[in-house]
Amino acid sequence: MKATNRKTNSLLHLRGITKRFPGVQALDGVDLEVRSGEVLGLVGENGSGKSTLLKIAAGHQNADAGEIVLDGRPVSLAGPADALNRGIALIAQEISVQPQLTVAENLLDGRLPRRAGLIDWRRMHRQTEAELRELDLDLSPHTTVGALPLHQQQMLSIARVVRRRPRLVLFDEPTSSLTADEVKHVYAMIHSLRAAGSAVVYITHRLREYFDLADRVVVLRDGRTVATREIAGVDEQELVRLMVGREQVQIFQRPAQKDHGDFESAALRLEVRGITSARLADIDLDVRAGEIVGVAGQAGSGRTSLAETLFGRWPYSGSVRVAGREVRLSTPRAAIDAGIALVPEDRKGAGLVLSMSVHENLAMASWRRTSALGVRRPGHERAGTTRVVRDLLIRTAGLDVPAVTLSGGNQQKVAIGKWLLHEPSVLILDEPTRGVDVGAKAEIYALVEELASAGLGVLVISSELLEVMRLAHRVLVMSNGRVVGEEAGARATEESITRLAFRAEGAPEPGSLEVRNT
Amino acid sequence: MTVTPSVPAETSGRRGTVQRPWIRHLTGSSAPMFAVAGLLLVVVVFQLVTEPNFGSSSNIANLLRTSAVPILLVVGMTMVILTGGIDLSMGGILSLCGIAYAKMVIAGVPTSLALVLTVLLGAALGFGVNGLLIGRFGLSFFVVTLASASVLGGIALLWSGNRQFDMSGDGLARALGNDTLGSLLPYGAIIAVVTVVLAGLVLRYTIFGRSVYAIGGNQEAAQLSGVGGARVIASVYGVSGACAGLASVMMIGRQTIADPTAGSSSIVLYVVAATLLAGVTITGGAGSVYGALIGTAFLQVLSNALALRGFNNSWQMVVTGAILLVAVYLDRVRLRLAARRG
Amino acid sequence: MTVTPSVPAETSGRRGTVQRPWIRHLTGSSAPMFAVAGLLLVVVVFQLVTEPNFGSSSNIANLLRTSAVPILLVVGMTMVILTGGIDLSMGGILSLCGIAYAKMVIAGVPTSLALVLTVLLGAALGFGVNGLLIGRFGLSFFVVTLASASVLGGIALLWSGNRQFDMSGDGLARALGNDTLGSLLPYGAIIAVVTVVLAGLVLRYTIFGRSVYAIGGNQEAAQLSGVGGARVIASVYGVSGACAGLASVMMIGRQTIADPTAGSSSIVLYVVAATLLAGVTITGGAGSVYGALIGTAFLQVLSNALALRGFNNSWQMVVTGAILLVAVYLDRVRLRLAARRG
Amino acid sequence: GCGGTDGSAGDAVNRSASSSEADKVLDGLHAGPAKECTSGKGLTLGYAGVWSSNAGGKAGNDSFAAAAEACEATPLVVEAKADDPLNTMITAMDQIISQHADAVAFFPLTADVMTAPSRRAVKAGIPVVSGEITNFRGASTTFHQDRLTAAVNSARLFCEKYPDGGKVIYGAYGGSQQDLIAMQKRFESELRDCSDGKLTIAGTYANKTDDIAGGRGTAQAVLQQHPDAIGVVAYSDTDAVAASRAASDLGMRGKLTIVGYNADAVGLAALQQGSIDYSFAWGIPEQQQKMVEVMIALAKGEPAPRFVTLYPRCVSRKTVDAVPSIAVRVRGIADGRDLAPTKIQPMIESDKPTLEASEAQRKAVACEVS
Ligand SMILES: Nc1ncnc2c1ncn2[C@@H]1O[C@H](COP(=O)(O)OP(=O)(O)OP(=O)(O)O)[C@@H](O)[C@H]1O
Ligand SMILES: Nc1ncnc2c1ncn2[C@@H]1O[C@H](COP(=O)(O)OP(=O)(O)OP(=O)(O)O)[C@@H](O)[C@H]1O
Ligand SMILES: [Mg+2]
Ligand SMILES: [Mg+2]
Repeated sequence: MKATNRKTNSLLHLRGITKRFPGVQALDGVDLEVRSGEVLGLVGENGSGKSTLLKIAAGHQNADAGEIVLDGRPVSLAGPADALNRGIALIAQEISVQPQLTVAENLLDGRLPRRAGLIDWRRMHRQTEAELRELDLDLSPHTTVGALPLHQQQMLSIARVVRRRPRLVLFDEPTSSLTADEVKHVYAMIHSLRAAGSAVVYITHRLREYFDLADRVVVLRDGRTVATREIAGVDEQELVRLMVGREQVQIFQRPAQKDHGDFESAALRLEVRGITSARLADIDLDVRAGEIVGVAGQAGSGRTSLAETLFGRWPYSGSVRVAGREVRLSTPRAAIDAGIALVPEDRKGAGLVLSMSVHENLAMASWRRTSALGVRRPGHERAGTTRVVRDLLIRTAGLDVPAVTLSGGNQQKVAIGKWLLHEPSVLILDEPTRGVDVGAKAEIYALVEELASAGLGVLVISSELLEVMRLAHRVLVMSNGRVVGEEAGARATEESITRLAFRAEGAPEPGSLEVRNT
Repeated sequence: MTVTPSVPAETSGRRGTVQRPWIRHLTGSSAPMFAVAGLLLVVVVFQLVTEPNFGSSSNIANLLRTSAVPILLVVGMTMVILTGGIDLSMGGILSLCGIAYAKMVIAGVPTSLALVLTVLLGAALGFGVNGLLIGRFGLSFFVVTLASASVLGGIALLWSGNRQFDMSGDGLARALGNDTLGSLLPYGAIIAVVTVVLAGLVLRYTIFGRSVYAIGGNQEAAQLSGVGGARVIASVYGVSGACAGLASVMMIGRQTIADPTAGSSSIVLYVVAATLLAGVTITGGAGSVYGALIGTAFLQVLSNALALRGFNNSWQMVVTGAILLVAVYLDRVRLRLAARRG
Repeated sequence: MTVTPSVPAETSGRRGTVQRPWIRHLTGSSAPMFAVAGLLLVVVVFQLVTEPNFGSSSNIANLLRTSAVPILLVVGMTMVILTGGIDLSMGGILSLCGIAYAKMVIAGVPTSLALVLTVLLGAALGFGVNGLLIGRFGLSFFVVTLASASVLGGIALLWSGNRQFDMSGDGLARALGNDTLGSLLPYGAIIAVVTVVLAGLVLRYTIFGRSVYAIGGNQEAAQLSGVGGARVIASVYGVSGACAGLASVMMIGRQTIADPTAGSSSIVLYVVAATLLAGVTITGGAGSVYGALIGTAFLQVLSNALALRGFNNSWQMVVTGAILLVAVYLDRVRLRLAARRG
Repeated sequence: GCGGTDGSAGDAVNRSASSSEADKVLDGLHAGPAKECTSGKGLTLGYAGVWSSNAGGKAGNDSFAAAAEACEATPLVVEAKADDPLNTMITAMDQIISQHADAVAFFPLTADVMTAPSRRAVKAGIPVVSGEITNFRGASTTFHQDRLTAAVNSARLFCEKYPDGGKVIYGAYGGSQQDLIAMQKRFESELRDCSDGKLTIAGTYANKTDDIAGGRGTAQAVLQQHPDAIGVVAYSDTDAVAASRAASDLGMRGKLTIVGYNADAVGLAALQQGSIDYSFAWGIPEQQQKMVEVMIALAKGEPAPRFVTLYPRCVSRKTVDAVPSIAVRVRGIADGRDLAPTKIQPMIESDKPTLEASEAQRKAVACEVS
């Protein structure tokens, strides 16, 4: 494979790139060649090392080992600025804009037109206006970027890289927070880049986009290159097979399990009726004892908002019953008291107090239960947290080391484990395995299933369709703050879910609402 | 909301080397406290050797009597700073509470009742004004306490009619602020130290106390665990108000007058510096009230020593500021090293 | 780098409704500035109608003369707060610079050269001490400037030998701090306003100025995109030091003496309050130096009005604090509403 | 010939004077000759003083140390802090006690506050010299500054100068010091009495920070309201200078008689430059010299007066040249010269508190009205 195009027009060649993070081998001798004028799809599961690879290519991170060859000459990149000077630009997975500055300043990114040393706002606005028109972006140059909705910020952070016409643009999930229209927009930008002779590397979790855009795909798995294919030579199923690999199919294999129908007689743990808020519209939802309900949808579809609203973080109208009791979820504490538990998607930011010990983090949520008159009972607490550490196989140097010292998967187990002592009736997991390695993933799946079979109602939100399908007895699909479809877990396929989610994008079809009235 | 700990917090190492507890203490988050404690010891020993009167019972009583009010204030400030806030209004509350106490006593309220009511007033001001606005409405602690300091200090002046009140006849206040048990132990210092110990116990053994640390460590995570609500934040300002209330009566006893300007902004900044000196970090979540006690003791012993050696206030300003700078700088170096090792 | 505004920032709505610019101004982040400007207008009109002396040239000259030093300090403080910091050391720098200026003039340095050197000294102290420790070593701005305030104030006292210097013979300082152009316009006020305008231009028309906003909005993102975080942060403290340096000479001219305690902590807190009153947010990134000017003008007119009506300082403390509280509260409500609409 | 009066920038307050410079001035005023004094040998004299960054505080601390050292005693001066004056004044006193000084004195910031530490000193066997009359009765000697006499003299000054009456502005400290409040009240009643109500206090301004910048704004506000005022009486020279600056800005200076208090370095310079018209000389160096003398006597168990009352002499623009600078007087004290004969600061020694000087004594220090 690599021999064939060596002489033609290899723009960038990454050779034997290796990168290790504490506890994770992110990249393990990856090879990647990008040719001028092509769109190369980089395919891989969560955590397979895609972003890390691009960050190394763009000088944001250094590889532990390996070689970067640009135009046939090995280079070492001093940093993002150096890479940019050499024509390599990265559009990162996370939005990176300066919220207090205007659209124009963000677009021009520090290269502001000046007159007599001073910024020439008039010229800048005129120039920006023209460029925005050219990029077909409906934004005012004067607007403060922080005031824009996230998807427009994302468009802007793409545009400000693309406008410089770099020779190589590395896109890391550019479309995850965009609407269908805007996705088309990004397509157009990529087409024009390619037409101008630039090369593109593209990452997405919407496999269809590879078929829309890419000339070739490279598949990463566990930090290794496992395949390189012309796009014409693969289909979606093949791609998934390559991504997942045999051994990993195992963990996504649904155990022979009860299906949706089996829960109809089980007690209702959670009944949500007509919940509406700033980001949610008229949500109905039931979760029964022992049932795992998955929630799928595009980024920005309102899944996290649903979880947070059910956990008392946002004002809402509508009614919620937990274990048959009508409850008002005005604060997280009220939600906890009502029997709802949330493992938030942002583990470091919201799931754990990293500076506090494993013990404290595990005990925190049940302090009010285990204490007497506000005074803690250390013996009682420790018995509980010791049990959780043992049961969940949390690997830690001790109960009293700070949570920051644990690996991601073990931190996540702590974030889940703290609710076990509290004994809730409903457990909501938002992206429970984000950034968690394969082994820990399997353990977490097992844990979730065990909790469900012990009688909890479980709501699992995940961007990883395989994960939803693996766990859920029933899958709800959200879009634009609504539940737009439902599938029985056994019947759900990646395709059927994606179809539901996409159909609701753009012009909502009336039919999409019928789907869930099963 | 993404909270990226600005300081790469101490990690005990990838290889999971288990350190002995006492080593962990010395290199861990208590390191600043032990460092300042060591420095304190050095100064005390030096003074004892070179200054025969330093260890005299009257000097010790003097030191303790002078330290009582700052220590009380430091306890409240520590609680607030542990949640990641600052209470700039302690001075205003102190002034207002002092006038309230004097007015009550002059109006014939029994002093012990007046004392209780004054502490409650302090708590209510802290909880109801600062606490509500910061905890419930989410306003910036800095702006809120800056503003309430001004309002409360102004009210104290207006209510007093810009006058000091002679309180020399008030035995309770005098006992708290002036008298000693035996020849050595001022009651005020006993109360201050008891308050420190109480606060230490509360911080360690109660839900409230642990919530304070949790909020300082990561407010969002604490909230999502049901322990970091508005009430805890408000309560912390309530505690600091109560400390200021109690301190106001001590101050009256010490000065034998009630002075509407008793709590100045510079006292408050002194208290902040004392709190931060020995390991209570300004971002919250780390440090202990014992560290704060040691920091205050150090500053007090230092100014006692400098004054007796004829170094005037200016020298004390320079030395205090320099030590604070060195302390935070060294702490940063320690955290860097810890992060590198990890 | 995830950019998530910690306060649900005002979103113009997913549907991207485009508002007219002037409506955006009134409901957007400049709203507090316009609100305070409106209030200022109301007070001024009310005073003009009810108080014949208010509009007299002498009162206006008095108002302007009194405002010059605070406005200068507010310019520096605004720059610092825009990056998300606070400079508590402005008072210390002011005191030290004043003594330096007096020493130079007494030693025979020509006053204009001494003035330049004094401003440079202020800039160097701000940049080299605060700026370095905060920008480069990443120490907490609060702790660093609290400590350096103490050190620099102490050095000012020591260097002066605890003495005030008679500077009544210094024509340059008198011109800056006291004299008027015609009967109305004190030179100091002219300089202060020119400084505001200059700062406004720098903030709007230079890369440095835009970086100040970028850092306040998101320090990490700003650093990534090569804005040069450490240097910008250090420079901002340099600017605030320079402002304090210039203010020190004005203060000398106004008082006709150089006083080593000229910059007290209460001046600094006043300056912080004035800066925050009209839309400069304490978390940085939002607000303008014009807003800060309006906030200061409002506080100055308010105390002038209260003084003319015989309300004493205590009333001014209460009113100032209360207005600050109301201002931040309303701003929070505005942001909430904006978020809900979005 | 004293510092800061030559019009150029210079040291306003206590520029140290040389012995020859001082001798020239003090000889003219009949100060006692430089004398060997060993009466304080082996004694430690404590003084809890005001922070040195305050001009008066520095004058007090410097002259106390000079007087003690002139008689071979060891001065132990501990300063309070401007930030937190009352607490730190107590601490300063306690520190002196713990050093087993042979006698201790303090500056009367708020005299009552010093009761408790004074008791502790007495209990430790250390004689106390109290700074103010309102303080505790156990003091061996009490120094008292008779501000009432000044209040009466300044009221009389206005009655004499303005027989047709008029409006006077009063510059108050605005704080709660009892002696300052009493002084203001006494001025008010005397003004009413000696003018048959024709002279009134039309307005007051306050200046708690006791700096020029602080007083200037408030003085201007009140002067504007009373453009017809004929005079300003202020509790301190600084405050009077502030009013003078404000009046100049308003173009009113020429119409006003401005009276300060203290005749400290700021006041003397202001009198010389004509920015104020009168002040009342509080002889801090003279008081400290007397205080040291009394403390040495007390420490040795020798007889000492129970009360020493200082009543201030009125100084006008005309007579100001006769008042030597503080620096000169401190130098004289250090050289062992007795300042009492200069009559800069007349004193009354008595067994009972003297709240106010006698009529005759008052007249002897009254203002010369031109
Ligand atoms: N800064 C870091 N510190 C520690 N571990 C990291 C860091 N960055 C990435 N990792 C780990 O390296 C592995 C590869 O991460 P990477 O972000 O490259 O995956 P990815 O393929 O982009 O996944 P996704 O599809 O979820 O974006 C993951 O296990 C991740 O947890
Ligand atoms: N009722 C509400 N009012 C204001 N803000 C809300 C509300 N509900 C949610 N949010 C905010 O919106 C954020 C979620 O928005 P975002 O578009 O990123 O994700 P989502 O659509 O809810 O979830 P996901 O991407 O997981 O489907 C929440 O984290 C919260 O900050
Ligand atoms: Mg990625
Ligand atoms: Mg989400």
